Amino acid sequence: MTFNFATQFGKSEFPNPIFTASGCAGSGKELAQFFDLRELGAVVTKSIMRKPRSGRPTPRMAETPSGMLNSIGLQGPGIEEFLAHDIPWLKAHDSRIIVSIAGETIEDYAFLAKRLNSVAGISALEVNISCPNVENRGQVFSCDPVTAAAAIDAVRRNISDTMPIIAKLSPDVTDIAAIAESCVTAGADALALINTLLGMVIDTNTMLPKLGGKTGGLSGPAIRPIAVRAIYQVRARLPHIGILGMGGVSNGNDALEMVLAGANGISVGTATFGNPTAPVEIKNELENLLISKGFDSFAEAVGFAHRDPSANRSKN
Amino acid sequence: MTFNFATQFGKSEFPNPIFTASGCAGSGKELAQFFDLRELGAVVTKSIMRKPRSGRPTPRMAETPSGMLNSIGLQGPGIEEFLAHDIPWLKAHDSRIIVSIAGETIEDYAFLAKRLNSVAGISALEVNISCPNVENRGQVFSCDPVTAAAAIDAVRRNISDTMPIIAKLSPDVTDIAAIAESCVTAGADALALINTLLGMVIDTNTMLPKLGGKTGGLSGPAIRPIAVRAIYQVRARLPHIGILGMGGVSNGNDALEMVLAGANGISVGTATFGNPTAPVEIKNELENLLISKGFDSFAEAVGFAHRDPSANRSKN
Amino acid sequence: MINKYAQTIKSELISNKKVGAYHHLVFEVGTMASHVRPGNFVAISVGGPTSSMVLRRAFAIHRSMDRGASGGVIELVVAPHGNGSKWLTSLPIGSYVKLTGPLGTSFGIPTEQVRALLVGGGYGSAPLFGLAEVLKSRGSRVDMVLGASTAGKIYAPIEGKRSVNSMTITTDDGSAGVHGRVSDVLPEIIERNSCEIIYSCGPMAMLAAISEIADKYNLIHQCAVEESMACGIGICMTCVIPLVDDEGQIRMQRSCIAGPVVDGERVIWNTGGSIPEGTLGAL
Amino acid sequence: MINKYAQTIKSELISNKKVGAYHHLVFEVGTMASHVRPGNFVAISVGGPTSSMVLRRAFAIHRSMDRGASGGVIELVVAPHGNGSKWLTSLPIGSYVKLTGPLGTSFGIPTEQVRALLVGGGYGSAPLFGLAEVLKSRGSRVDMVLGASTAGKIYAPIEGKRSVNSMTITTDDGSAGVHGRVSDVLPEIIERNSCEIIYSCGPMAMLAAISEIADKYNLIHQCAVEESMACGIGICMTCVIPLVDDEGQIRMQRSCIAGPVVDGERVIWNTGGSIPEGTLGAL
Ligand SMILES: Cc1cc2nc3c(=O)[nH]c(=O)nc-3n(C[C@H](O)[C@H](O)[C@H](O)COP(=O)(O)OP(=O)(O)OC[C@H]3O[C@@H](n4cnc5c(N)ncnc54)[C@H](O)[C@@H]3O)c2cc1C
Ligand SMILES: Cc1cc2nc3c(=O)[nH]c(=O)nc-3n(C[C@H](O)[C@H](O)[C@H](O)COP(=O)(O)OP(=O)(O)OC[C@H]3O[C@@H](n4cnc5c(N)ncnc54)[C@H](O)[C@@H]3O)c2cc1C
Ligand SMILES: Cc1cc2nc3c(=O)[nH]c(=O)nc-3n(C[C@H](O)[C@H](O)[C@H](O)COP(=O)(O)O)c2cc1C
Ligand SMILES: Cc1cc2nc3c(=O)[nH]c(=O)nc-3n(C[C@H](O)[C@H](O)[C@H](O)COP(=O)(O)O)c2cc1C
Ligand code: FES
Ligand code: FES
Repeated sequence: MTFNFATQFGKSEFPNPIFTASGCAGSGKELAQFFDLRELGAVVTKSIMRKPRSGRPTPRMAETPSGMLNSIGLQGPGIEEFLAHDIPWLKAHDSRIIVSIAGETIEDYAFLAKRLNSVAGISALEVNISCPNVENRGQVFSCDPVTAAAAIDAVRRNISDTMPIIAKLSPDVTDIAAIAESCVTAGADALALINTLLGMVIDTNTMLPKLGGKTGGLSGPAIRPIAVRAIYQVRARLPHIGILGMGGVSNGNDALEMVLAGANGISVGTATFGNPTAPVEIKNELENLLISKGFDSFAEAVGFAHRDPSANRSKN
Repeated sequence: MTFNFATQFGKSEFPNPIFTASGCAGSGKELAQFFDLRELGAVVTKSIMRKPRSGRPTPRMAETPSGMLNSIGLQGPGIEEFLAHDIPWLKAHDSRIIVSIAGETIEDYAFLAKRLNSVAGISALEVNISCPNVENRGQVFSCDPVTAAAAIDAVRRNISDTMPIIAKLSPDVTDIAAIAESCVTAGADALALINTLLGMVIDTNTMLPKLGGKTGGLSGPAIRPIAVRAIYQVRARLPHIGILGMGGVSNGNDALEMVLAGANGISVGTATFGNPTAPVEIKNELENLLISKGFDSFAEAVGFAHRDPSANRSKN
Repeated sequence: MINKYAQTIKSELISNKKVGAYHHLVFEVGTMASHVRPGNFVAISVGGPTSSMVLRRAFAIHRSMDRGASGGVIELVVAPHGNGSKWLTSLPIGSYVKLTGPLGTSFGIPTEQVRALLVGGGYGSAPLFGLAEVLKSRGSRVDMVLGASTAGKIYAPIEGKRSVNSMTITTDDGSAGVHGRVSDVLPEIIERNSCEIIYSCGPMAMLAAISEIADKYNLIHQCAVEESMACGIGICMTCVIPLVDDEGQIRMQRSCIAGPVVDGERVIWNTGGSIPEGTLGAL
Repeated sequence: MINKYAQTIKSELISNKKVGAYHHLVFEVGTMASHVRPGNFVAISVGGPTSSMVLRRAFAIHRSMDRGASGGVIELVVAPHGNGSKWLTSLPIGSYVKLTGPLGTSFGIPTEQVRALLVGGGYGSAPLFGLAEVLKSRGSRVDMVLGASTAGKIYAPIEGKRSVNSMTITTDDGSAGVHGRVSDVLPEIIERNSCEIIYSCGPMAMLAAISEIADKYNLIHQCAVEESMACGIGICMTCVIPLVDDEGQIRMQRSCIAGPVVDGERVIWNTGGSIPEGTLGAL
C-alpha cells in the first residue's frame, strides 16, 4: 500500500501538508529558483492589504537565541498590483495558492474577500487577524474574541461558501482556544497557529531598541514549544477543525511534533531564511518519519498525541 | 568616584541588583557550595505554599531550542517546614532574603502573608500569582486584572506597610501592562517580569507529550525578547514602579538589556542550571559593562533605552 | 553536605575512543579526581559558546585517577544518544569543556569483606568497575552481571573483566552471553555465590526488577537511578523520585543530591507516571 | 532573473589566514565559482548543527577562481564582529559550511574603456579587487581609495595594490595614509584622473557621502549597500532600502536582490531611521 500524504482544509485538497509561511516566501518567484513550487502543498502568500504599504523603517530584523525578531510592518504592493503580478505568475507555474489577507478595519477584510471572490485558482484564504485594528486603539483583531469573529465574519460573507477560510491567530492572548472557537463560529474552516510573539531586543551599544519599529515578531525554533502547546490546546477544544501549524519548524521531526499535537498542515517560515530548500527537505523528512512509524496516511497521525497512553495504541 | 551598584525595591535596599529566580536556587544551601550567597543582591526562595505539595509527575523537564520546559508543579514542603529550616539557614549565612509565596485561593495568599508578617529578616515578598486559582476553574490569578489585584490586596492587608510586595506576572496574557497596573493599584510596590510561558514538547518516539504534566513553563534565552518587551511596556506605562526583570538572562550583556528596558533588578534562573556560578558572573559582568559605558550608578541606567534618541543623551 | 568538593572547571579532553556502541572519554580534571567516589557523576556543558542547548548533561564517572601534582583524570563512557551526547562524543582530543563534579552520592562500601553482586545495564556498567576495584582491594568477592539489548551495548573492558570473580553477560537478542535479561540470571548467581549485597546501575525498569529480587533474597540493594536532570546540583527539582524517608514518609526527593545512589528498598518503583498516594513535598 | 545560478552547497574551508583585523578565507565551491560576478555575495550558515543562530551571514565575494573540472574556489574577507563571524573566522581548515551563492546584483562593467574610481571602506574593499581585475583586463584606468578607522582595518593585498593605477589610503586616526576620510580625498583624485565612474562598497554613511560627490561631478556611482539581512534571497523583506524606480516612485526595495549593487543616484540617503515621504510598498 502506498502512503497517503494528502491533506485537506475545508473543501480544498493538497497533495501534501507542507506549506510556506505567510511573509516568508516572497512572492514565490524568489524561492522557485531553489526548488519547484509544485513540490509543496501550497504557497501561502505574504499578507496582502488593500493599499500599498511601505512598512516599518530598518533595521527590521534582530537575531535572538534560536529565533529572530522581524518588524516588516506588512510592507506590500496592495491587492491590485498583487493580483496583476504575483497571482498570474504563481498560476503560470502551477503552484497551489493560499492567499493571506490583512486589514486595518473590518471593512478592509470585507473588501479584500469580495475582491478575491472573482479570482480563480486560489485554494484557500488565510486571514491574518494578528494586525492592529485602527478603529480600536490599534488593538490586534485576534486579541479579542469579538473583533476576531467580526473580521472572519466579514470575510465569510463576501466570499464563496466553498472557499476555505483559515484564521491566523496571535499567541499573545490569555486564551487562544477561546479566540479559535469564536473564529470557527464566525465561519472559519481552520486556524493557522501561530503568528509571531511580540518581542524586543535592545542594542547594548546604542542603548536603544534595535529595531526601527522598536518591537517585532518573534519566530523560529525558540517559539516552537508555544506553538505546539497552542495547537494541542485548540485541537483538544475543537477536535474536528482544521489546523495549520507553524512556529519554528526546521526539520521533519519538528513537523511531526506539530502533526501529533493536531496540525493538518505545517507552514515553514524562518527555517527557509537559513536554508532556502528547507520546505522541501522537511516535506521529505516528515513523509519518511510517518512511514517509518507505521502510519498508512498522514491523516492518521494528526492529533495522535491526544490518545490515552494507557490504551497503548502506539504505532509499531 | 566609585560606582554605586545598589538598588531598591519599596523600602528595602540591596547592595547590587542581581538576584536568584524563584524556583531556580533550591533552598539556597545547594548554591552556597559554589559561591557565597552574600555576593548576591538577594536570594529569592522557591514559591512556598500553605501545605506541603508533591508536585507533578516526572519527567518534569524537556530541553527546547535555547530554553527548557519545566513542570515542577510547585513541589515544596509547605510554609511551616520552610520557616523551620530554610529561613534560619539563610539568615545564619547572612543572605538577604526575598520570600516567594504562591496560593490556590485568595485566602491562601492572606494566610501566607499573615504568617510571614511575624518573621524577621525578610527583605521583600515576591507574590507568584501565575498559579491556577482553584476557585475559578483553575484560571491563573495573573491572567485577569481582577483576580490578580485580589491576590495582591490579600497580601497587602496582612503584611506590614513597610514590607515591599513584588507581584510576579505571567506573560501569557493579552495586556501585561494592564495587569501590572491593577497589581500596583492593589498595593504592589514592584512587578516581577516575567514568569515562564506555557509550552509543550511532544516526544516523537512515544508520540505523547514529553512531560508528565503534559504542559510546562518555558524559560531560558529563548524567551528573553518576550521578557524585554514586557519590561519595556510596563516601564513605559508605569515610569516609577519597581521592576524585577527575568527570563533568559545568561550573561552581563543580557542583564544590561533588561536594565536599559527598565528593570531595577535582575533574577537569574535557568542560566544557573547550566552554570552554577552564573549569578555571580553576571553580577560582575553587569557592573563592568555599566562602568565602561560611563554610568556613575546602576540607577542611572534603569530604563535608559526609553530616552528620545534624537536628544542624543547617549553615554560616552 | 552533598557536593562538598564539587568544582566547576574547564577540562581538556585527552582521549576519545569508540568502544562498541559507546565512546570512552578521558578528561584532565586536576585535583577534582581525588574527591571522586564510585557512583558520583559529572555535569558537562554541550554545544559550545553559541549552543542552543542550555542544560548540562550528566554522566557517571567510570573511573578516576588521581595523579597528585600532575593532575588527575576522569574517564566516562558515553552513548551518542541525542544532540548533546553526540556533540560530546564527536569532540576531537584537545577540546575543552565546562564540567562540574564530582556530584551526587556514591555507593556505600562496607569496611569488612562482603560478597557483592554488581549489576549493570548498558552504559550503567561504567561506574561499577571503579566500585569493583575498591571492593576487591578490601578483599571482597565481586560477581558481575551486565545486560544490554545487544552485544555492542555491553561495556566491559578487558581489565575490568579480569578484576572480578565472575562475569555474566545477558543480551535481549542473544548476540552475546545469555539470551535474556539480567533478572533472569540473578537468582541463580545469588544463590551460587551467597551474595550479600547488590550494587546496580542502569535503566529504571531494570533497577525495579533487581529490587524485587533483592527483596526476595533479603539483600541490601544500592542502586544508581537515572531521572531527567536539568541542573544536577539540587536547585531545579526536576529529577525527583519517590523515596521513603527515615520516618516512613514518601517524599519526592532529588535524585541528583539524594542520589544517584539510593537504597533500593526506599524507592517506590513502578509509579506508572504518577505521584504515589501519600507523598509529601520534599525538603 | 536574479540569483539564476544560486546553489546551496556544503563547502570546504581550505585556507584561513588572519590579515590585519580580518580573516582571509578560501572555500571550495565547485562550479559555483564560474558564475560569480564582482559585487555578488554568499550567505553562510554559522554555529554548526545545534547552533542557536538561525540566520545566515552575508559576505561579499572577494575573488573567485574557476578552475574548471577540478572545481572552483571563492575568497572572502571577514571581520570577526559578532558571534557568527567570530565562529566562522575561528574555523579550522578542513571544516565544512553550508553556503548559498552567488547572490545579488553585480557591478555593471562598461564594454568600452573607462576611467574608474573604486572606493572601499573597511572590508568593503573586498569585492573591489576582483572588479579592478576585470576593468583592467578591458583596458580601463583604475584608481582606488580605501578608508578605515585605523591601519589594521585597511584590507589591501599586495597583488591588489599592484594591479591598480593608483592607490590612496585614508584612516580616521592617521595610522596609515592620509589622516581623514575617503570623502576628503575624492574630489582631488577625481579631478586629477578625470574619473568617469565611481564604484564603491562600505558603510552606508560613506556611500552617502560618495553619492554627494558623484552628484556634484555628475559621475555614475555604483555602490554596494549593506542592510541587515535575514535571508539574502529576497523572501523576508528585512533588507529594504528606499530606491527610486523607473517611474520616479520611491519604493522600499530588497537590497539582497535589487542590490547589493545599486545605482547611487536612486538611493534615498540619510533617511534618519524613517521611511521617506511618498514611499510605496515594493513589488
Ligand atoms: C546520574 C546520571 C548518570 C548518567 N550516566 C551516563 C553515562 O555514564 N553514560 C551515558 O551515556 N549516559 C549517562 N546518563 C544519561 C545521559 O545524561 C543522557 O543520555 C544525556 O543527558 C542525553 O543528552 P543528549 O543531549 O544526548 O539527549 P537529549 O535527549 O537531546 O537531551 C535533552 C535533555 O534531556 C536530558 N536527558 C535526556 N536523557 C536523559 C537521561 N537518560 N538521564 C538524564 N537526563 C537526560 C539531557 O540531559 C538534556 O538536558 C546519565 C544520566 C544521569 C542522570
Ligand atoms: C551584502 C553584504 C555583504 C557583506 N560583506 C561582508 C564582507 O565581505 N566581510 C565582512 O566582514 N562582513 C560583510 N558583511 C557584513 C556581515 O554580514 C556581518 O558582519 C555579519 O553578518 C555579522 O554577523 P555576526 O554574527 O558576526 O554579528 P551579529 O551582530 O551577531 O549578527 C546578528 C544578525 O544580524 C545580521 N547582521 C549583523 N550585522 C550585519 C551587517 N553589517 N550586514 C548585514 N547583516 C548584519 C547578521 O547577519 C545576523 O543575522 C556583509 C553584509 C552584507 C549585507
Ligand atoms: C519576516 C517575517 C515576515 C512575516 N510576515 C507575515 C505576514 O505577512 N503575514 C502573516 O500572517 N505572518 C507573517 N509572518 C509570520 C509567519 O508566517 C509565521 O507565522 C511565524 O514566523 C512562525 O513561523 P516560523 O517560526 O516558521 O517562522 C512573518 C514572519 C517573518 C519571520
Ligand atoms: C525549574 C523551574 C522552577 C521554577 N519555579 C518557580 C517558582 O516556584 N515560582 C516562581 O515564581 N517562578 C518559578 N520559576 C520561574 C522563574 O523564577 C523565572 O521567572 C523564569 O524561569 C524565567 O527566568 P529564566 O529564564 O532566567 O529561568 C521556575 C522556573 C524554572 C525553570
Ligand atoms: S537535577 Fe536539578 S534538582 Fe536534581
Ligand atoms: S534579506 Fe531577505 S529579502 Fe533581502
